[in-house]
Amino acid sequence: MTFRDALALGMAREMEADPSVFVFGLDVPDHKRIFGSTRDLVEKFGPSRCFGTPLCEDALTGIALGAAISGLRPVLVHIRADFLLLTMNQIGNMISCLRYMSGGKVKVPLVIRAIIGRGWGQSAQHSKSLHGMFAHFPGLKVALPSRPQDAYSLMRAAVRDDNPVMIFEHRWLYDVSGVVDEKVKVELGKASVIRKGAALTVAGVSWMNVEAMKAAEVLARRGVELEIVDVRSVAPFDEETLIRSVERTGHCIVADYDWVHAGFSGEIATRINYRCFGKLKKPVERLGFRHTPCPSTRTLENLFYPSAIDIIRTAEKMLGLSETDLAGEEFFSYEKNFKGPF
Amino acid sequence: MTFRDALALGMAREMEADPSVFVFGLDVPDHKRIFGSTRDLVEKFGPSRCFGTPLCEDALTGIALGAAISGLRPVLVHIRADFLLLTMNQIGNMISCLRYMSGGKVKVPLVIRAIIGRGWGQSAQHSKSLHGMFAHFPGLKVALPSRPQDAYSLMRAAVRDDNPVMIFEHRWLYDVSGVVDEKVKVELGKASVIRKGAALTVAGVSWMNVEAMKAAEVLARRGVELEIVDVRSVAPFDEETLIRSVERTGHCIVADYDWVHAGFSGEIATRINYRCFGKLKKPVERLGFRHTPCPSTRTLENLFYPSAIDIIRTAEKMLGLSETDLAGEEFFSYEKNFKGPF
Amino acid sequence: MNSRDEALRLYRKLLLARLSEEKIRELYPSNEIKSPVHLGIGGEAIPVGVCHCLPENSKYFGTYRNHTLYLTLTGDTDGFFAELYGRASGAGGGKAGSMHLMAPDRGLMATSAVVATTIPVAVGAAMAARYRGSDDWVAVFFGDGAMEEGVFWESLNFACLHKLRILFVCEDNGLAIHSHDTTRRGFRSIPESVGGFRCHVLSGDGSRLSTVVEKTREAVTRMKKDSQPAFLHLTYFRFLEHVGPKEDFAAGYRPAPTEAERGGRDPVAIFEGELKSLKCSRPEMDAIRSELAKQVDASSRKAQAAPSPSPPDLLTDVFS
Amino acid sequence: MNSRDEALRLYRKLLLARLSEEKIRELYPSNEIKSPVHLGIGGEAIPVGVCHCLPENSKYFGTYRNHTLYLTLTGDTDGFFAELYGRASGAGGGKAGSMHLMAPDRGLMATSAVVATTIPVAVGAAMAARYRGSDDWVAVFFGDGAMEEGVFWESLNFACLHKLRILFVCEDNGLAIHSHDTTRRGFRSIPESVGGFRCHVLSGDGSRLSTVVEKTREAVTRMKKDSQPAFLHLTYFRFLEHVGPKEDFAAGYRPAPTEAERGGRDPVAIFEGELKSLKCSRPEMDAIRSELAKQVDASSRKAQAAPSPSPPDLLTDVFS
Ligand SMILES: Cc1ncc(C[n+]2csc(CCOP(=O)(O)OP(=O)(O)O)c2C)c(N)n1
Ligand SMILES: Cc1ncc(C[n+]2csc(CCOP(=O)(O)OP(=O)(O)O)c2C)c(N)n1
Ligand SMILES: [Mg+2]
Ligand SMILES: [Mg+2]
Repeated sequence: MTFRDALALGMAREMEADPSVFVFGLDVPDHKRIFGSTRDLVEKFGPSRCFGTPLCEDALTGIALGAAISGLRPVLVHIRADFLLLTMNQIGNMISCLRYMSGGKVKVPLVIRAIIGRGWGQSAQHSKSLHGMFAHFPGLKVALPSRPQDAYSLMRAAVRDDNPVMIFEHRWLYDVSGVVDEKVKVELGKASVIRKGAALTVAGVSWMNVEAMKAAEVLARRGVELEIVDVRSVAPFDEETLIRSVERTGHCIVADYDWVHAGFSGEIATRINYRCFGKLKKPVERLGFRHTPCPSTRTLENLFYPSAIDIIRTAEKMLGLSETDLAGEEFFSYEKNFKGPF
Repeated sequence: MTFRDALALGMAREMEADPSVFVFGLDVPDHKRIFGSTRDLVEKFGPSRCFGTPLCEDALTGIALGAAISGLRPVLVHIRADFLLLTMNQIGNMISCLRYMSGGKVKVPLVIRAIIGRGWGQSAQHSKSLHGMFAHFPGLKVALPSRPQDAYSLMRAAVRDDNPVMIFEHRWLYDVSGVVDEKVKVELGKASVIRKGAALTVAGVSWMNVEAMKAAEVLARRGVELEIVDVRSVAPFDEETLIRSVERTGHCIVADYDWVHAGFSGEIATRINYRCFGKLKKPVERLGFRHTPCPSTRTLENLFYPSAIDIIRTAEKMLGLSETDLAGEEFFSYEKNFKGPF
Repeated sequence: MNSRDEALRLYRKLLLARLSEEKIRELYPSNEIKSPVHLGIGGEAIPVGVCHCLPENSKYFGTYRNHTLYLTLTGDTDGFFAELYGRASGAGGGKAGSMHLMAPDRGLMATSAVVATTIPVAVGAAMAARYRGSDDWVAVFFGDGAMEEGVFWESLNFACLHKLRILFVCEDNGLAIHSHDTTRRGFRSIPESVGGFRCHVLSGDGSRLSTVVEKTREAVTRMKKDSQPAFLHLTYFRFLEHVGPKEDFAAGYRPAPTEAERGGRDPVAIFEGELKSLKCSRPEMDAIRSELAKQVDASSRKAQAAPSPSPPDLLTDVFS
Repeated sequence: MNSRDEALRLYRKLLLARLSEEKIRELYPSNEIKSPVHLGIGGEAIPVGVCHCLPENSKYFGTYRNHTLYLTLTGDTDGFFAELYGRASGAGGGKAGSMHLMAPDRGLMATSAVVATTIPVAVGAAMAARYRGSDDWVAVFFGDGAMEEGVFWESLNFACLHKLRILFVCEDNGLAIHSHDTTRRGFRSIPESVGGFRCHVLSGDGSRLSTVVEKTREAVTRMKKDSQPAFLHLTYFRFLEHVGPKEDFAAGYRPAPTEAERGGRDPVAIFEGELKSLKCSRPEMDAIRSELAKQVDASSRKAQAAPSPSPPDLLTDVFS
């Protein structure tokens, strides 16, 4: 099953189980179905439970909150995470703290989905991640599935949670296929070791797990085994799983899908440095976007984004290895699959 | 001169020097004058250069941008940093990246001032800092003066800068007095060592520098000398000044005025850990808000905020010292000076 | 007003709010109420009148200027004063303060200190009612300044599009802090500004409780007949400073009212006049006043003596 | 239209935009234009007509659907195609892509892919003109969907309050991506929705270049007489999919137009009809067409052959 289908299935199962769940947002029920991720919902559950809206992201976020404190379980969808910037007031000043301000009198069960854009020259306004920014606000949970099983299971956990949960979905992940067992439950707030290895730990966020798997495949051919921890949740953050890994490997690369400066990679690195003080063989390295807005042209875009190659080169440097010859390797395969216009 | 007067003077001097500078925002020219920080501006420069507005923070931010790319130098003022959440779309999707998206064709000289609220039960919606969040966006400069001289000099530097600059001002700092030399220039993006000491470095942000000075005073009585680096700017971030200090002391406490998780403290700590790898005697410690929304009642507020006492206790722990008897000490003196209703 | 009885019930609500806020004015200088207070003196008739006309299970949303709304819906002076004093027994356990008084069990779903933020939340509650097929009503109170925020228009558009059962109640004091409406409005008048939207628009003098009741009833009738939201524009005079317990006419941004003007804009004085014409005697009113004054006094004393939250409380209520 | 000459000048602009976009449609399947393209086919008359009626130094603001606006103001097909191909010689050095074409030296100050974001920016430019005492005019173009965003209302309010010299130009195609106006509007009509604001409101058929010119001139005249902003509501038909080079009537969210309907909504065909009545011959028009086609062709070829930005360019233009 693809990641997009897993998202749709996760929502569908919760909608079947609980009539108070509904899905809404701009263009949610149109024929494109948010890149397919809301497929079949309007047919199965009707237009009162899956509907499109005017362009008013700020109000929609407040509307989700109002519905949530009235006992419903809204799922609000944004086709680009960048549009969340219009909703920060409701998220930061209301959703994240209304329960606290009321002394625990209200409950805020809602889900906000947002897609991280990449592909076809999305440029500066359609490519942000922002997960770290939201992780910063007490009262929010923030998850980033990178595999179909997690897309399905974390979606279900998010809808069932009695608190606000944000889910960030990288656009390229939508075409990733994998086995989805409908019975598998995944708790929010837990990392997952998606590859075992003794040489070096990669803490991967979202799409960077795919890049890390590719890097691991390349390095494994010369006997260097990366361990990959899919962070999956940045709030709450599962420090323990990561620490256990780094305590064994003594090396860590944090591969975030965001700008490095003042981003979530610093939080991860700080915690590792703190807990593994004296046990690290090399300082924790961080990978992320270059510190510029995202350019439009492919040439510069490829320099802007971190990739498997960066992971490989960084690992080699940390481990004191010579540079692997990458001449025959196929990288960026998803980008090649991706075609315009959007 | 007080911090508030220094802010007003900095703006006034730039308004005198350059007729394209103007100051606006909600309630900027009323008789309270944004806690006094816009005093005399409307009298000196008239209502076309210092004016109030309707309640429309999102539009005001776009208006500032439009004025800036038209050759003016707007200074937009927010009486609480929390209201910046209404303006994130213009800041994150336009102001920070318009120059880049245009291929360098436009110039964006503007200043956004925001006050960090504390005092008189401000609670969850009037107490946020958010400096780290803005530091994350390439294309923005973010400064936090903690002394009157910097309030004056950084304000002038910000207004003269050809790029968007945000200035965060802690409400309690307004009453701090200090010498202000009008001729002193301070460059944006530089930290400042505000106290020399050999035992341990405190990297202080905004109000936490005042707390750190108090902690240093207490510890100095037992011969423990703290070095205090006022971070002053989180974007660009002056890593070198801090690293030079920590290389000497081998110990660092990052005292941020914000939530710890996914905040700027992680960025600072990560960079120190990276650069001082193997030279630190103890892992870098971080201080900041407790991970909850800010409560209203004073009792809980005092637990929520980090203070000089936390710095003292953390330093003692790191240095292996017994706990200093704090019985006779006067802490929170500014809070005692602060009276309601706002 | 239909009856003397009904009028007296309303009078009690009006007076409870007034006396509670006068008590705050008295106590505030002690600096023990460590919360900003946005007093509603002059505007009490609006929440009292609107809430009176909506059915039991209605949901309400308000602002930081919420004291009357809270007291009208709950009558709970104990929780009210305890919250102002930041006590564990306060309406929000000390976490709310004056600006975030809520009582979901009495229909007061949310209040907020960020202008206009509860408007879309109220629309969400109205949508939830529709979703569940319930016939709950929703009313949201906001100041005239809130209409300048974009989210007001987004919310109005959404509610009108979906024909939700919601009353938008604009409490128009002509001021946003110290800024006059003339320095903030690019539209001809408040009713005209929303005139193009598919909602019922009504205006009236919000200082007169009987007018508020009449207009709200008219809105309800019209909403029942032609199911569209209603926009209620009610004017009033803010007697005190924007935040805090004092008058501030001396600041010079507006003239002090004459005694006659005061009387003409004081909802309590005006309503007492109406009560007289309903044959309520001064002694009868005085008896109510002294009964309520005792309640307010007792609650405020209790609050002063009540314990603060304990340290572990800081960490609760973040998540469910 | 005042003269044959003027009409031919307008025709060239209209046609340059049309031919450039038809060229994109032709080239896009090669997957070498790696930028989303929001084509304006059907809507060309609006930017062409509005810009024609404002003085030389006017400032313009647009959206992601900005090709006609860019080409009308600059005529620069070289920079246009180079930017679509992500070349160093592109209008934005490869950083902009189709959605952010700007030319401040020709008055095109900003465009944006986030709906409604340039509206307040345009108001800021109008305020700057007032501040400097210049008599520059400002026009901002936005889709009908943008009016649902709160910032539109905030911006309109601010501009009307300050009587700024700005034209708000609503390019109304009745669609936001695939959503029809009926599923998005809680107001009676677009002109009525803004009717309560202190601005001039004019409506017309934006497919007819002569109507656009007439309405814009009327707006200018009224703004000169009674200095208030103007709101220009111009309808048009979007011939293609929201983003991308194709038609998408088969998707089923709207019916395909008949040939007659097409003709009635095609600004180029309509304007050619008007040209005929101004005694412009078909061969004359064909000559213009083939001249412009050559220009477009040459620019697109040049763009394909041009070099990409080099790696250090990634890091420039972040700060001044
Ligand atoms: C979004 C936002 N901007 C600014 C403020 C600061 N502020 C608090 S109250 C107020 C005035 C609001 O006026 P109005 O809505 O008319 O309510 P009133 O106080 O008159 O009841 C302002 C500007 C705020 N709290 N929230
Ligand atoms: C704030 C924001 N929300 C959503 C989107 C996604 N989006 C892109 S174009 C569009 C439709 C806009 O419709 P309209 O303003 O009528 O312009 P048109 O495309 O019809 O020219 C939407 C919803 C966006 N770019 N920005
Ligand atoms: Mg008001
Ligand atoms: Mg449209």
